[in-house]
Amino acid sequence: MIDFSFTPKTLKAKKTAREGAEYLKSISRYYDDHEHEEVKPEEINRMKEDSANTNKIMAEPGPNDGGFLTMVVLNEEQSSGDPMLGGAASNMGLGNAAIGAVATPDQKARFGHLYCAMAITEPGFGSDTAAVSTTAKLDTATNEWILNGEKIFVTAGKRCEAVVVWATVDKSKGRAAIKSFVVEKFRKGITLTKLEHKLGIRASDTASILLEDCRIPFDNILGSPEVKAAKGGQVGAFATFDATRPIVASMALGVARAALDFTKGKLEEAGITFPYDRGIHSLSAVQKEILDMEANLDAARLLVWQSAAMLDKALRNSLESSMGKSKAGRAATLICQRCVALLGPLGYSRELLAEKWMRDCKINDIFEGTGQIQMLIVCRQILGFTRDQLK
Amino acid sequence: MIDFSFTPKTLKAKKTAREGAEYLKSISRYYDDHEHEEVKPEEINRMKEDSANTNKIMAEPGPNDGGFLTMVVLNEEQSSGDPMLGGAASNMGLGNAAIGAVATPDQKARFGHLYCAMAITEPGFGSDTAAVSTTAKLDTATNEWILNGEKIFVTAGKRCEAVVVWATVDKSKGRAAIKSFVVEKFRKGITLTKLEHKLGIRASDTASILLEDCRIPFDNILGSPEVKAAKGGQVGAFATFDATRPIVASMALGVARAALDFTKGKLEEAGITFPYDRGIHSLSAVQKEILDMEANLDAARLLVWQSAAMLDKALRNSLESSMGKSKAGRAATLICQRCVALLGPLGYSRELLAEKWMRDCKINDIFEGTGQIQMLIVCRQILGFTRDQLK
Amino acid sequence: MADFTLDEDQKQIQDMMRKFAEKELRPIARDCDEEDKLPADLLEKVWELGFCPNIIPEKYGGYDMGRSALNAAIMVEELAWGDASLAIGALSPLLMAVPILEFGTEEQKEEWLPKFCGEKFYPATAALMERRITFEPTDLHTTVEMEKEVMVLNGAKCLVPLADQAEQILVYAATAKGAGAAAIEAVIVDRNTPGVTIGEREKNMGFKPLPLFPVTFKDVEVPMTRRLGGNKGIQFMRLLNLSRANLCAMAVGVSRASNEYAIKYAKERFAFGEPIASRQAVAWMLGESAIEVAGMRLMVWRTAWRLDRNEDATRDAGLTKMYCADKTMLITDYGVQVLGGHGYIREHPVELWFRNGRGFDTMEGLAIG
Amino acid sequence: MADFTLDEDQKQIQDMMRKFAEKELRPIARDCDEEDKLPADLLEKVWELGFCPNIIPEKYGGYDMGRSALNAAIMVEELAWGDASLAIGALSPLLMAVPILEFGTEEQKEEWLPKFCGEKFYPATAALMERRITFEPTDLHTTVEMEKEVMVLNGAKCLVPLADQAEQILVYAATAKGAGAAAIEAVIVDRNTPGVTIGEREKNMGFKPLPLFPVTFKDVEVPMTRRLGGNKGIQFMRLLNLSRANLCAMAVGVSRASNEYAIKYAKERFAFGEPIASRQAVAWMLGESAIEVAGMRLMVWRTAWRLDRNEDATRDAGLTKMYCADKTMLITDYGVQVLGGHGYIREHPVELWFRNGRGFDTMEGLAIG
Repeated sequence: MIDFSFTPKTLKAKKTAREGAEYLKSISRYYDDHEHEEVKPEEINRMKEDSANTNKIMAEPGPNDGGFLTMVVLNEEQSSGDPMLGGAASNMGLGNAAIGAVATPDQKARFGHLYCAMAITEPGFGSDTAAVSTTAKLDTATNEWILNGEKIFVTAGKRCEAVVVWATVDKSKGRAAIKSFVVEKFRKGITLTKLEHKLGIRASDTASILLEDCRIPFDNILGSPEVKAAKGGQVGAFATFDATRPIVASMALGVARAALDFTKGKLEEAGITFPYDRGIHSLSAVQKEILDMEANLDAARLLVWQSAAMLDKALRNSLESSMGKSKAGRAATLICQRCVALLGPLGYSRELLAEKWMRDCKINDIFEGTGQIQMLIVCRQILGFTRDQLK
Repeated sequence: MIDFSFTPKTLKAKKTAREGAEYLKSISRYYDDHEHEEVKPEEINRMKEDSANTNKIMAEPGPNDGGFLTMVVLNEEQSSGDPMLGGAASNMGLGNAAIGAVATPDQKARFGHLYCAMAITEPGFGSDTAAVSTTAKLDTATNEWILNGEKIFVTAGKRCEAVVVWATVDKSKGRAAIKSFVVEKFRKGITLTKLEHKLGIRASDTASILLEDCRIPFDNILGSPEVKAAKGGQVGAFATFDATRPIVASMALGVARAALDFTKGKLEEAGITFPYDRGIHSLSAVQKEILDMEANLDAARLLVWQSAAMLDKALRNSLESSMGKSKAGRAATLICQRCVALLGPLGYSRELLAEKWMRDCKINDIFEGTGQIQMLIVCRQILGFTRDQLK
Repeated sequence: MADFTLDEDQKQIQDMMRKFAEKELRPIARDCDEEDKLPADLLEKVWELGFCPNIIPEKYGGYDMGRSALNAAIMVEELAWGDASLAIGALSPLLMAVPILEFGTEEQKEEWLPKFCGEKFYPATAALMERRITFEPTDLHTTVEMEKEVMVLNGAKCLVPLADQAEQILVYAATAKGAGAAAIEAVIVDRNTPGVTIGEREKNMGFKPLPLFPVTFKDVEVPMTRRLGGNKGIQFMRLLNLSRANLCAMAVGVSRASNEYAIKYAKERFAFGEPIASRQAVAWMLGESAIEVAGMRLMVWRTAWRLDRNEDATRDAGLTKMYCADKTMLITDYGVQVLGGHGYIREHPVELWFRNGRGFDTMEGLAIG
Repeated sequence: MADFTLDEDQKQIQDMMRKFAEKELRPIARDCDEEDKLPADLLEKVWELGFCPNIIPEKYGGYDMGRSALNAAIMVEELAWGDASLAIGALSPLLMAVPILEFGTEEQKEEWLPKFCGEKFYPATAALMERRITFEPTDLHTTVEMEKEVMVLNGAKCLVPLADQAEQILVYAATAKGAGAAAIEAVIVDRNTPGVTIGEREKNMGFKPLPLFPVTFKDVEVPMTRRLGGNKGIQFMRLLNLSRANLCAMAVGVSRASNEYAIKYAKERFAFGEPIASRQAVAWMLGESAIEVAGMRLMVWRTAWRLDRNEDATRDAGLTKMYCADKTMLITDYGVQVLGGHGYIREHPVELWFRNGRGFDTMEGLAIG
């Protein structure tokens, strides 16, 4: 039954997360200015506390709203403080979302406490995720996988404790042979080779990782090692996208909301109000723009929530998660850009956070599948087209 | 040398054309309500007079701004009255622009006084103009072309005196074999088979035409009968697009300007002004929208003018004419839609013309190459890509 | 607990309305548009679906099946998918019935509600819109004086559905100009009251089958008993929000109709040796439209859900209205664009949805549920 | 007679500036951005191009080669294509020289113009912007009192280029708040005048190499001889329009840089077995950008052309400013988007143009020509 209200527990956790976000906000400029600097231990501790408080609330008795939906709601709050800093403390990387979606109970127990990054992209490809050339070979003698290859753009690749690596077990078999493997950082043969200097999200490192005869136990593969042909749903590692996309989309929502709220606040200081009962002929240009942005963000948020709620109900959400990611990524990007413009000199200044949110937010149009890739997925599904029919 | 001013003659003709446009405006509602009705002879006469006056001005001694540019400027004026009615009187259809661009002096003398329509599309294709299946066979015995095929969406196909028909002289040779032929309406074998009921531009008929063993003299072919491989420029009949696109783009400009001016006028009656020295924080939502639309229309107009001026200098303008058509078609479409919205009940009412302009204007996004086809042409050229590299 | 899925009852009414729209509305939509007609037998067919009696309590002669803005939104999306003009026309009695259910005094309910429970279509309507460029529903120029023993109405309304045949018109008027929503009253006016003039049927770009009329009020005297809500009056914003939710649901229906049709066409139409949908530029228009239809629907549902909980829905309704108006224009424009030249001719329905689509920005108060 | 082509002279200066930008600006742009530095030797190199003396009459020591807003626009598009921050910094002396040429009294011209004709970079600047969200160039809060024998300046400016080293700052101030452009004066202020405080260098998202400072004025007394234009004062709108044309030309340069780079990248980068430019969704971003660059340029040229004819260019300049600000953001956003993840890292210049691109909406009065 249609219900847009959250359980008291979620609302309480959300409030706590929002308070924690204010703390993140207070330190987020520093780590933007100091790219690649380790977060100070006392700050990590404070964040871990906030995170633990939220978890405690969610563990209280009473009904829940579903794990993925809750994660999405809380991640938006956290991201409104800083889209990246929180992850360092909550030990939640994109790899964790993938593990949450497809790992066995045993694997969840082994890896759930690790901060897991996600390694997909390689120097030779970006959006064409089927072009993975990193290999995973099974050494039947030791029952270990041997990984070889190079990964780039690994978000939190330095800070994480393990990396979920996409590799092919059989290059001749295409997408179905691409599997994801949990590679703990202590394994031999995994090396950090480069840290990127980025436009934004500087509080998080973006690393290149080299895998040279890196051996991991057989059980570190996520999902089945079998190479099956696709029938309908996502195959192999690709299924994890359905779980990670709502998460990254919620990051977009959080950053855009921060920018929009900040802009509204500054405008309110200048005496401007935002009436919801008026039409275009009674609004100033700035009022109209703010309301348009609010509506756009609402539409995006509802789509993202829906896609996460479907995951909780174990409904196939490939269409909806791409719709949400595509809409949220673009809407958030544009909202942050407009907020900087509306704020004038205050928007452009590095003394405030609006310009940082604009830089940070742009990543949402790009990573975990660009807006274009999301649209491709949406279009194929509404058309019932194969990859060959719509390239 | 960069100069945005027009010669006194052009300005005088423009003023005359604008006055004529007011007359067109006064009768344009009637022919929207009475689709397929013949324009009354006295109205035709009045329009012909206006047209003659403009021509008289242009024939006066003194410098000119170039034939195509002038045509574009005057067509915008005329279209601001009605995008289609004027053509009936001025005897200027798209076929005339094609003739103007590629015909021999002899052909110009023979066909220049005829009101010429353009017949490209067939039931089997729309944008894929290379798929022309109408054939032209040379009967060497009589030195006549024999045309066979069916054409649809022929603007003014009923009202015109001749049709410029695209046909292939050799299906196996692709685009280079597609030629255009002037088929006068008195020829045997050309039949009007259908008149379309349309969303807008109802003052003009849109006809289907059947060609059954229709014989025309050899000299009715425009351009060379030779089938040459492409080298750089447009081949065969396609070259005429470079001339027709600025013309249809100027129609878009005229309709959008009419809608914008009308909307501004109504807003001014309500006490609203349009200051050009203000930023977003000092403007109302409606003011800002109007100024944005004005800027957008200006950008489009300048692109269209540039593409026409290049034709006059015999510079290759395929890129610029598609840029102008694409930009003007879309900008005009959106402007008319927004004007209807801003006008509220006045915009939606069939007692005024704003809603008609919105319906009329939509054709500019579609005919003579949709916005998508224009963008394809633009992209291929800026990328230096062939048809195969960017489909 | 958050949930974005319909329950079984909702799926059933959705399905029922979809079938009705497919069978009764779609087949006649084009002819009705060309001929500006709203067939009388269609009014009766929709009447038989029981929109009015279903939401009216038994004591007034209804079936008392509960009233829900959300369910109404689900239903009218389907009907508008069939044809928005026909839907608005056939549902116009709700324009009076719903406000009475919301705010009527017991006496008013007893007097009026049984009329909406009969076997035949009961013609009633409401008048909100006024013909000026800067019109705002919260700033009405039609006034009602209430100082005397009778109320006196003055002003001019436009876009009043079925005003020619309505027994009563629920007229929205302000006790003071410029005093906003709080000063707006709703007055039940018999069509034949002296001073009420129904003008000539309006002609509009879209919603052509829908008979819309200008109505003027010159010193129209109405007994105080016709003030909706008695001394308490109404909460105008709630009625406006209910109307916005309902009209936006129709906008979703129109948008979805256009998007579905364009998807089908783009798969079947070939150019350059492939379906045109195989080109990203075409596919993108379809994809963007599909995303927006989904987003609009969730916004409408949330607004309606909030109204059903009796929460203040002004923010949701206001944003949803703005958003749906814009996106509906975009989506129906894309519908025409995907069909190209074929979209421009009146053999395909996309141009009809394009014309109707633009109306949602302008028209307020023409539907409620 | 209408003509949209450059003449030979214009082609030559365009070519010269393009080469200069390619050789002197592009190679150092990234380092200067990372390190927030405007190299002193670059200031001298640009100085040697003679921007100042070329436009100054011989009697004040210049080469008297004529002054043209259009030619300036053609040149700064190229320089900004190289790097906008470096261009703005190096051209900052024009911020004082041009207004003096436009409105200075004979005495003022004699006093100041020779300084701009020396062999070494003469540091001078202007102060227009003020740090508030609702800032409008025609509504300044910095005031100048002119009732006494000296002028008294009060207020706070921001985003003043090279204020730390400028000998003089041309300060724009209003004789009365809220009185619009007509009440705006330009006052030549020595940097070291008591009451003038240069704050700490500002940090901004973009234009990082450009040293920008807040400057406050507290009861700053300036002799009446420093009132630009003497008793006649200035026509502020003309100076603002000249500035808008010049800055928008730079916006065109930045947009073109990003578009060119993205086109090249998209042809070379392969995905799914083809260059990514072979996908319509990617190609469309490039095509739309190319169209807008061409449109923006024509708008800038027309504004500058009108200014050169001494016509009122407020409409053209205002529309061009709004349009270029929006489109520059869009185009530089597309530049990053086309490169995807690679666009997001600071090895490619598109992210730099993206950051600079957003600045054109905010910054007014930072360049003139």
